[in-house]
Amino acid sequence: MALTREQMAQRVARELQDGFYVNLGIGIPTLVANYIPDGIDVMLQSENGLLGMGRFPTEEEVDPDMINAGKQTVTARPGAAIFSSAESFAMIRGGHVDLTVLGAFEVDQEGNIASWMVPGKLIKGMGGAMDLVAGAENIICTMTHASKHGESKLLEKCTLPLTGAGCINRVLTDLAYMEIENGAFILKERAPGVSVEEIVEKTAGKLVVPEHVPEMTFDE
Amino acid sequence: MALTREQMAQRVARELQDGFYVNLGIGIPTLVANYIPDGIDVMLQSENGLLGMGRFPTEEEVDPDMINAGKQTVTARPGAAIFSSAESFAMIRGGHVDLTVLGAFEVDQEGNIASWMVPGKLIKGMGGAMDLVAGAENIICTMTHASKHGESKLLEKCTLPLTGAGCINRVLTDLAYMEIENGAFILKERAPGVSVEEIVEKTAGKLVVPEHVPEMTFDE
Amino acid sequence: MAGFDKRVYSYEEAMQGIESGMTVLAGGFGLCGIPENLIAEIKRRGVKDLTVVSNNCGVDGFGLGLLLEDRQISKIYASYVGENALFEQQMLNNEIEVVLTPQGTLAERMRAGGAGIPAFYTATGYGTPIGEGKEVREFNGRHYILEEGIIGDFAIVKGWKADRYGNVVYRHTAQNFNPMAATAGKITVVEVEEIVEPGELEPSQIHTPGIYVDRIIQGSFEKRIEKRTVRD
Amino acid sequence: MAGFDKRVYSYEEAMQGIESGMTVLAGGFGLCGIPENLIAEIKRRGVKDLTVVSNNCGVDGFGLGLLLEDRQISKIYASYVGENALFEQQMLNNEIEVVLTPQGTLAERMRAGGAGIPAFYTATGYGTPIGEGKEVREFNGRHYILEEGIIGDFAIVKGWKADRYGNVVYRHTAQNFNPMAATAGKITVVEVEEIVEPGELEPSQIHTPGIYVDRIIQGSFEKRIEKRTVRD
Repeated sequence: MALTREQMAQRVARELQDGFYVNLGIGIPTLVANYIPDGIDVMLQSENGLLGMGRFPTEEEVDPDMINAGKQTVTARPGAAIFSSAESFAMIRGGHVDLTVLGAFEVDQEGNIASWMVPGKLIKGMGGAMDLVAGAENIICTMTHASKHGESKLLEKCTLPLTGAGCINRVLTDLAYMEIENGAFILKERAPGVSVEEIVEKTAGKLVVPEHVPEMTFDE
Repeated sequence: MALTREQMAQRVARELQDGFYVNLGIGIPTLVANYIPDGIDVMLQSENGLLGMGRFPTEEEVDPDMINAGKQTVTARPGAAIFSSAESFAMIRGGHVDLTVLGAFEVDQEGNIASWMVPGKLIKGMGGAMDLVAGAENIICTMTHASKHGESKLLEKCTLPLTGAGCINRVLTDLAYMEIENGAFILKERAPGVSVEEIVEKTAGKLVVPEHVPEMTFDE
Repeated sequence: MAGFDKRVYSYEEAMQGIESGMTVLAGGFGLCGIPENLIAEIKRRGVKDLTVVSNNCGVDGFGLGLLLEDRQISKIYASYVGENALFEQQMLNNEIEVVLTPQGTLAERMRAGGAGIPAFYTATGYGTPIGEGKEVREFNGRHYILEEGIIGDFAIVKGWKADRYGNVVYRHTAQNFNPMAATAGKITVVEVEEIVEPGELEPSQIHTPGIYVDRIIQGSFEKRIEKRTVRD
Repeated sequence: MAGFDKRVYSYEEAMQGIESGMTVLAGGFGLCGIPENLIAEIKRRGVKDLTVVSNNCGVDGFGLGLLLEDRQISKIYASYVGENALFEQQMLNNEIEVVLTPQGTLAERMRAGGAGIPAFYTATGYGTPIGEGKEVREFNGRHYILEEGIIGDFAIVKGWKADRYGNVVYRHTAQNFNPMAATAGKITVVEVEEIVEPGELEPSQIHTPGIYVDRIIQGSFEKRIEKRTVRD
């Protein structure tokens, strides 16, 4: 069965390492914060200028001057740092963030990502996504494997305008966890009960299937 | 008679305006701080990262963490700001300093300045001088009109390696106050008792002499 | 105005000199840390054909959204817009020109403008529509595009505390784009919640040194919250 | 090292991994705010052929001057050098290569290196020997030269207070080049006067966020004064 959003977040969370500075995009990436493994401490970077994002505030703690990049009210954990947008993107652009997790419309076998613009639809902007994909060496893309109409989002070549070129090396979909290497998706894990055949069928780009593709396991 | 160093500082100080942010170089420029006219407040910028340099400290106030760009111990006046070298030169390069006063070996009629390097002599470096002359729109150069050997320092073309190109528009020497315009020095004032003839003789670059060249006056 | 006393006592005085056709840099991220009263004053003045540089464009009826009501903005540089219906409508009607700029590039372009850096290279946007028409250059085997510094005729900034010299500190994440905007205005106007005496702000803790600031005004602020999110 | 605890407890551990031939960025202006114990540890280790990036090169027997005694520095990027006899002698003998760099350009090159900006344009040095061989470009009728970002294998930094996460604040003008150096080291080591608990430093008042810092060590400092100047 395809992974739920929560399971996707859980799977991504396994990529976290103790001491990682992490930027989580909006949507499924945000949920990753709920599944940080025990014994591991990560520091969340919010690109509006907060390193060490804490929990959502209580009603009493709500402060309009304390928000995250999703414009939600948040808190800062002890030991947080707050700074300007220029400093925030100096961190991001300079490659100081250890892991970035963000959603996408399409990813292709060259590591290109399209996530911000669908021609003909209203374009609202890329926010910090282009900076994030250009700055991080370590990015995980999360998305459904195929569109509602069954069209693959893992392509030979992105059809939508790019967010970044050649910058993605890991993709987690609701069906599979893949790495991108030498112009191909390498199938690393499959969702519980999802067959390799289904993944092959729903992957339009070049997919390398190793002999053994382990099934992901989830506690709950 | 040629101006003393103190008189030169006094004359430069008359160019100060209330509310000016000013960077004073080492030597005669430093002395300008002693002659700030009554009723005028200026804020001194020191390029190591201090805006609002105060007086020298008392013995008790001396603090190794509080120095100026000349590496002297100083104090900060109330309302001072302290920042990094990058921020300091952002101010300077960005043209936010109202007036820069600095010394020079040579200035020429095109506004070029040479102040940091004499080939064959030991070269210690330009420090912040190149940034200062490139950043300020308003620079006063102070120096003696001629060398000890009587060679003019106001030239048609600088002979020494430049600190900045086409950036000087005002020069105060021990003999005269001049502006640089359209490829010539314009003689604006002469030191008390110094003849126009002497200035003409000691100026190698093109010098425009107006009909009337007022003599500077000093109280003391 | 004597010496370094940059206080003004009315918003009219604060925005004196703003004219139609000018470029205005605005601090703020979403509705957080926006110079809300300075924006309202621009609306009151009715100046038109403004170019605005701001990460976002407010919401219907608040923040920069106010300036849409009378079509005062003809062009905007922003990273994310369209949180309000009026904006979308004007964008679809080509009544407003939108120059989408990646958030980090926007911040750095303002910083560069203020710091006398006319242009810099960044990997952000290379290979995307944002890079089209821009110079591409390789450094150490990686591709970068050239982006230029931005300065504005006015910068409008929201601070927390300031002294009369214009030294400013920001509160929490209301800092965001404000410090960069402050450096890059030919005239920089900062509205704050409190004006303190010179010396009350620790010199090494000042976010925006007074040299960048032309006018300071104390105001009161609605501080609208865009997405109030609380935990159980 | 668990989580974000970046404390180390010996200078040997602090400079672990430094090798001959590496590039070291150092904070400090003159003798103010220099990482004096980290420099002493580099001397103790005897690594050679270092490229050093620092505004100055210390004095005889103190600061980076220590590294001259055993000829550990083969190249230095600085804006002003030669405050010590040994340096002059090595410079005249061509035992040390000096790349003189305008002070503001040096600061900005480190900031750019840390911020992922490979190069930027500046008017500083145009038309001078510093501009020779560098690309010249005109923006709005003015000439600028291209300067590249700098990064180092190590950055050695002197802070005032830090928490164990590596958030650092600097004291007075001992800030100078330290924050930029901190951003631009592949390994950034900060020595401070005091380590405080996370949360004791006000988040919006931190000069160097911990993300840039790999190791923190608490030390004691001589803080030599170069030009003690007092008023009567």
